[in-house]
Amino acid sequence: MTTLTKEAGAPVPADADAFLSVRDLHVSFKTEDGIVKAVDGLSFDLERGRTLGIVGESGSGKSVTNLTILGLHDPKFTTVEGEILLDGQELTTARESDLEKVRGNKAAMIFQDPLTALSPYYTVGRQIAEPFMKHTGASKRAAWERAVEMLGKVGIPNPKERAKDYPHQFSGGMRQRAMIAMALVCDPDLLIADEPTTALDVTVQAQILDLLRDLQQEFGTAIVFITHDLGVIADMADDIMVMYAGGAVERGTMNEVLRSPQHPYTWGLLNSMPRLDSDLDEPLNPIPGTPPSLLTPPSGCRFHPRCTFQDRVGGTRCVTERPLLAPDRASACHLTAEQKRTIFIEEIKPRLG
Amino acid sequence: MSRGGRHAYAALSVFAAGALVLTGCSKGGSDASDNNKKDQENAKRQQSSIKFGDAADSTGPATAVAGAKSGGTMEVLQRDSFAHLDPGQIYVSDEMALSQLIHRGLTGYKATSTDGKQHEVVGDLATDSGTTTDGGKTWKYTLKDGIKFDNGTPITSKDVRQTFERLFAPFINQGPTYIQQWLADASGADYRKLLPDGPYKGKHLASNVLETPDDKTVVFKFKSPHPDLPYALAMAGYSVVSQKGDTKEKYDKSPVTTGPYKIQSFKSGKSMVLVKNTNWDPKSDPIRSQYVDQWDFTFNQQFEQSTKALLADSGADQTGISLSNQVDAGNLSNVLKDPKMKSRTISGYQPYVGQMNINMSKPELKDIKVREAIAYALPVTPFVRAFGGTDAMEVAGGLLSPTVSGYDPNFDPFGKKKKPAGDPAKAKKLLEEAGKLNMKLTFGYINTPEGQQYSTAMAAGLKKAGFDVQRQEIPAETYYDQVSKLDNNYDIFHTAWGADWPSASTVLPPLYDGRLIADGSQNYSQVNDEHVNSEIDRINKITDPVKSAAAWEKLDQYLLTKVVNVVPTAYYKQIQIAGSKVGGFVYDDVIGGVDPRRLFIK
Amino acid sequence: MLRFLFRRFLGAVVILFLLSIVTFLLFFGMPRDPALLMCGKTCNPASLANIHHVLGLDKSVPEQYGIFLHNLFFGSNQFAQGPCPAPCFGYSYHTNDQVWSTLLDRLPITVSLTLGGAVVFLIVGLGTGMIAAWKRGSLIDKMVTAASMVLSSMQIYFLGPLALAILVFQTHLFSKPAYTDFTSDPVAWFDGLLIPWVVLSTIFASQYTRMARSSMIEQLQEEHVRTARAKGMSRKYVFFRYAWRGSLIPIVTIFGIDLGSLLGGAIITEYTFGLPGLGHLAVDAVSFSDLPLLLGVMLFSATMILLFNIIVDACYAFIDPRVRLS
Amino acid sequence: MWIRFKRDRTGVISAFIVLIFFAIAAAAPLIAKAYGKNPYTVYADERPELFDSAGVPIQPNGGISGEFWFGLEPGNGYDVFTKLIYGIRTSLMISIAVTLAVVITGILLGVTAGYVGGKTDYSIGRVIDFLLAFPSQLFFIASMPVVVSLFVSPTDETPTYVRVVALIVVQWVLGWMSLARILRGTTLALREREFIEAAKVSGASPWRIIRREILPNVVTPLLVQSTYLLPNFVTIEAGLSFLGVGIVEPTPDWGQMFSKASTELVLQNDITYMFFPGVSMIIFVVAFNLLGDSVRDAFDPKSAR
Repeated sequence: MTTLTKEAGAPVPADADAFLSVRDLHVSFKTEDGIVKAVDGLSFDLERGRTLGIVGESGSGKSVTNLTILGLHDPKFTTVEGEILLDGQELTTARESDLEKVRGNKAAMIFQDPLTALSPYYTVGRQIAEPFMKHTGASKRAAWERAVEMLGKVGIPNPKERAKDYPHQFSGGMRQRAMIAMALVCDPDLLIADEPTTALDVTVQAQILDLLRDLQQEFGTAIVFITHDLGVIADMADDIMVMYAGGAVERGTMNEVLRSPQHPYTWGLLNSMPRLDSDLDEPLNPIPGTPPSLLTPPSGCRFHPRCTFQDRVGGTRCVTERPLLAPDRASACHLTAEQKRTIFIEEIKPRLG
Repeated sequence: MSRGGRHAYAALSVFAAGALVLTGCSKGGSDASDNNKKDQENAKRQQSSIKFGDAADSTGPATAVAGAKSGGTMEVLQRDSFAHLDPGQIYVSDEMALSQLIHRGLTGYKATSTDGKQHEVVGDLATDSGTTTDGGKTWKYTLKDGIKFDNGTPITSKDVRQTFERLFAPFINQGPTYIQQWLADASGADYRKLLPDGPYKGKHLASNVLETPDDKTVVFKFKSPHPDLPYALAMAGYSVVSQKGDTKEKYDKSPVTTGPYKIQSFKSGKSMVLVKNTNWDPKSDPIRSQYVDQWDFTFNQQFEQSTKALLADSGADQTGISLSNQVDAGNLSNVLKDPKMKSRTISGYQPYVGQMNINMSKPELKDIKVREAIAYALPVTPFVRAFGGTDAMEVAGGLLSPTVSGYDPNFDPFGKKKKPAGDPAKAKKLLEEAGKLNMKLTFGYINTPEGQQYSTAMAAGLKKAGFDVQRQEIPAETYYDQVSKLDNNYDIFHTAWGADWPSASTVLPPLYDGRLIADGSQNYSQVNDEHVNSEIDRINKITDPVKSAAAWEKLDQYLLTKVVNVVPTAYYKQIQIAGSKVGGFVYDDVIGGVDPRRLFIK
Repeated sequence: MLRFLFRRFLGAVVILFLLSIVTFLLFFGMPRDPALLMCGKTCNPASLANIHHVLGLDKSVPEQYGIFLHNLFFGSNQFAQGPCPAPCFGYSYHTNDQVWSTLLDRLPITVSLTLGGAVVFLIVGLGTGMIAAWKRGSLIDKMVTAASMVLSSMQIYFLGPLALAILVFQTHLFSKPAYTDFTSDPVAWFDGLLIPWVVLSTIFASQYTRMARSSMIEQLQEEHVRTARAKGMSRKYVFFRYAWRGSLIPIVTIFGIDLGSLLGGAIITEYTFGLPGLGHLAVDAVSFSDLPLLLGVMLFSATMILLFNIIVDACYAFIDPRVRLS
Repeated sequence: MWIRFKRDRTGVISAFIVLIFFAIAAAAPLIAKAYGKNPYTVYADERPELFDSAGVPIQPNGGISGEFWFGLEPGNGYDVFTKLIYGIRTSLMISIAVTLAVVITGILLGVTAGYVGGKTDYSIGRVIDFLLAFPSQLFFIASMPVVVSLFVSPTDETPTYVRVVALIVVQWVLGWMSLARILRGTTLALREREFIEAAKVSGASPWRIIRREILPNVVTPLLVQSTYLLPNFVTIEAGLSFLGVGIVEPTPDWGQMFSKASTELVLQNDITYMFFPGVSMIIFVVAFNLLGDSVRDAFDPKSAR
């Protein structure tokens, strides 16, 4: 049991075992149109060597959360409240220079599109060597050798030569491997992978996932794996957190969440996934409506405008009262545990086939 | 000389010059009018008294300038680079001023007073100002001994022959044409037929036109009397050219010189250095001195720039002058107010008179009432304003400039001195009498900023008198070509003319002799009045300069009261300044600016 | 890459060729006869015809153009004014100087003006732009942004005369602009060009400030810049290595265009300050209908523009390996 | 879009200022009438007591008084206030005409090149390359007299409208390329989009596709570019008049006022004069550029500010 959270809005002391611990995180952006509450009261924990999968639509706050962990948000326009503890170090209030020591060293990040995420102006080797030099104080030559070594580790053939290449000379999969090499060059304890496979072919995707798993075993890294692809997450994650409109709506181990999901939104996600074994003429069931505007989030349960089970709760609770997410295996919904189970088994599961 | 000649460069520089002759504020006014009176008096004093000097007058060296010392380098700040150095091409005032230092002709003007007001024409390379036995038809000149070009070759009659014969070659097209016309006895450009290729294809002027019996003697033979030849020969355009060194077109960039200085280097548009010509013998030259060791010319110095540099009077500028730049408008009042500064200035008239021509070939302008209406209505203030106010332009009465013999300061036929902005009421009445109210009047103007400025204001003034004025722009560089076409479209247009020598004989005949009317002639108004024509012939024969001056002035008055073919607008003036270590700084009325021949460094 | 540059070079030659034809034709559309200018005081139809002949204006336009091209590449001894070695643009109708040497003669003025100005406006413009981007949202940024907005809206024909009036005529703090050869008097050279530099730089610098700021801000939002930060590289390092490198491309592009067109004659600046550079020469050439000079300046200017286009392309390759290696 | 624009205070104020300029330009004759003067009266001859002999107003600050609000022009003494508003009128009329011509040409050539592609695209592209290599300012001055001469014989008076037309033509010929390039790019991108494909498949004629599908989609870049183009043309026009090849005296014109302001007469005696055309033009250009930024942001809120 690794994920452990009480209710939103009521922080609990950080789990002593957790390597990463996020407590009641609020992130909001100032924009021309108003204040966007991108993350609104999020808490979770992660232990060394485990993988947390974060699932959600775009705009649900999953990427923002992870950028905030490394302090990569734009401080001019962003307000961050709550606390983020990495190996006991508080990050939200940390100085920029301290954060710099964390980034790429203790915690590294892999981005979605390796083409845009790698600088076109410098060789792959240099980009990998840079953080190593910075964090370990290694010489240029040592860093370069380390970069070549890392490239070899992530499965780039002829790494000595390829290190001198520029990113645009790499194929998509190789770029992502280089990206991973770059992230792992300082043996980080935490790796945040933000949709690392979305931009890749399916075959390449599988290779990259394999690579990540192998590397995790080798280095014992904790991974936060962000995706909107439930298939990928089933492959990778130990635990899953489902996010909607800036907050977590359900969490549990991978099996718990995928086998017996409790939240109407999770049901919708599972429902909207095409399955290889389903009939061709069976329609997909997308979640009705559109993701809410974070400028003016819906009152009560954020999901209520799109929720088809509102009437089962009865009254106006869904509209007026925000459901809380209990610690451990939990979901933030006003439906009773019984309702959740029966609805899933009777109404949702059959459709999932 | 025509104001700036009829060619584009000069025309442009004149008007560009005007652009920079902008006067200061009105406070300078009283000072300026005092100056006016003095300038007029001075000019008056020297008129009609230029005599032709004899051999004694023509013997060098020149009278020493009081207090003069030898040595030093003179800085010369010029706005425009010299476009021509070939004497045959020189007809613009800057180049004429320069040629005083480097070129010599058969005759020249010798200053007989130290204030630059009195002159006589003497022999320069010739032993005297010329001798004639038949009232001006045959003129004989003898060259002095020991005269040499800067390369050491002696100057002989062959060079003089070359000088005149090459003026007929097609490439010589900028200089004066008096003597060519006299030799060919032709008007306009017809003189070229006498020797179409110049001396370059083996043909020469026949001995009944130009005779050089020996190395020292030159005889001009004209069909009709030309008593003005000594004046004409003194023009820079008739300075002597070396026969051996004649490189035709290329001569214009590097001529062989005869004056006290020779050209060490000339970078067109940038700089020029003159150094002493060691082959110049002071004993042969009654006109020039050679005090300064070296002249450093810098071009592209705007009026404001040169004035400021010379006012600041530091370093090399202490020995600085400008041959052509005037004191600029912005500094003018300051300069005139400060006695210390003012002592470093010289002022005087330029030989030019501006006039609005009324095109006599237009049928609707045949009515003298209409022409009078134009004359009364025309405001001259716009013209004065456009060129910088009363310090640069003086409202004109008659057609003769204060520097020309016969000038009458009280002559003011159209009341311009009292009502410079015109008299629209009187004009309107005249126009009504003529029954031509709202008649169309096409006004051709030169397309320069000044031209645009004064023409619009003049048009506004004429409109008030009841004319329907149509302004038509004429490109500046071909302005004089356009307005001197016989079939031009313009009813009125402005031109300026300056005497080539201080006699009205270089003003009234070329401008108003009806028999000269032709494409490209300077009778811009195309006036052909029998009385005027006959008077011109009569006065031209008068040998007594005082009598002829009076007669010219009468003709001036006749033209403006009985013919009314032009309306005089303004007399051109200027003020120049020098560094504090410049000595011999004198305004020369004949040169129309500083006299470079007597300058020295204190 | 070399092949690419070579192709660009060929393209430039073609454009220059076309441009010379257009200018040639343009000139024959001019409402004035250049022969009138040379004809001088004693012009008659015969001498005019003679001048037409001497200038070759009596030949057909294509023929004249052919002669022009021939002279340009092989020089000519046909000119009355003297021999004219290649590249021969002929002799000016107006001053009778060799056009090519006139161009070379005026070039230092334009080069001094342009390069001096460029050094100032590049340093000042990029400097302030980067400071503003670095301190984005701060008071300094807002002040820089506002000031550069206003200054970049100024025109040389306003700011120039204003600077002259205030700094030169009213307060006499500076000398009136004038050109002195650097080699003959460096101090006077500097002194005479100071005001033009300041004015030119004020306007251009503010444009570069705006450009540098916005392109830096844009680059800072690039993903690869974020990656670099995620690696733990310091803000300064990311700013000057990653973002800066990317924002160089638009800056170099505009700088190439600006430098090319300024070196081809900073017309309004030279005109405002009365500096006799190429731009001034061009205005003169037009007003005197001086075809050889006009053609010379036009082709020279266009060559500068095209040359700098190619240089910009070469710079891209230098800055961006994607261009270099494709 | 509109709502976002309205919320942008800078944008609204800028738009307001720009509108005022247009209103002044449109109503110049009315304003002048109410003010009781016109820009053609030569006050230096009408009221010589106000000037010295060079035409510089005697009173300080360029002769500003209750009668002459903005003073009098040194030289012929025109009334600066009426001259300025008429000058703005002339300049804006010319610039608007150029902008319209450029927009139309840009749409025609840019959209054609982008949509038709192939040889058409290539040749239009080469023409654009060629024209962009032109030393444009030099070309402006060199061609102005030529264009003027196309309309009138050299001996007839050049009516003001001919100069105006010439100015428009000259700026138009060398002004359309950047817009055409942008529109070509936009069209090229649109061409590949599904709804165009769909329209093609459904058998719509190219003209219909361009009219119904492409044009509405290029409105955004068009509007944004136009708001940048117009002030640019205003300054180019003023520059030409400044160099003396544009509008000349006595027709009032913004640029021609600068030309006057840069004479030594004004520089040395009356710098007040140059502030009126100068400051008004800066206000105009700044307001227009800010408006352009706001329009761009309103269409495309992502762009960095």
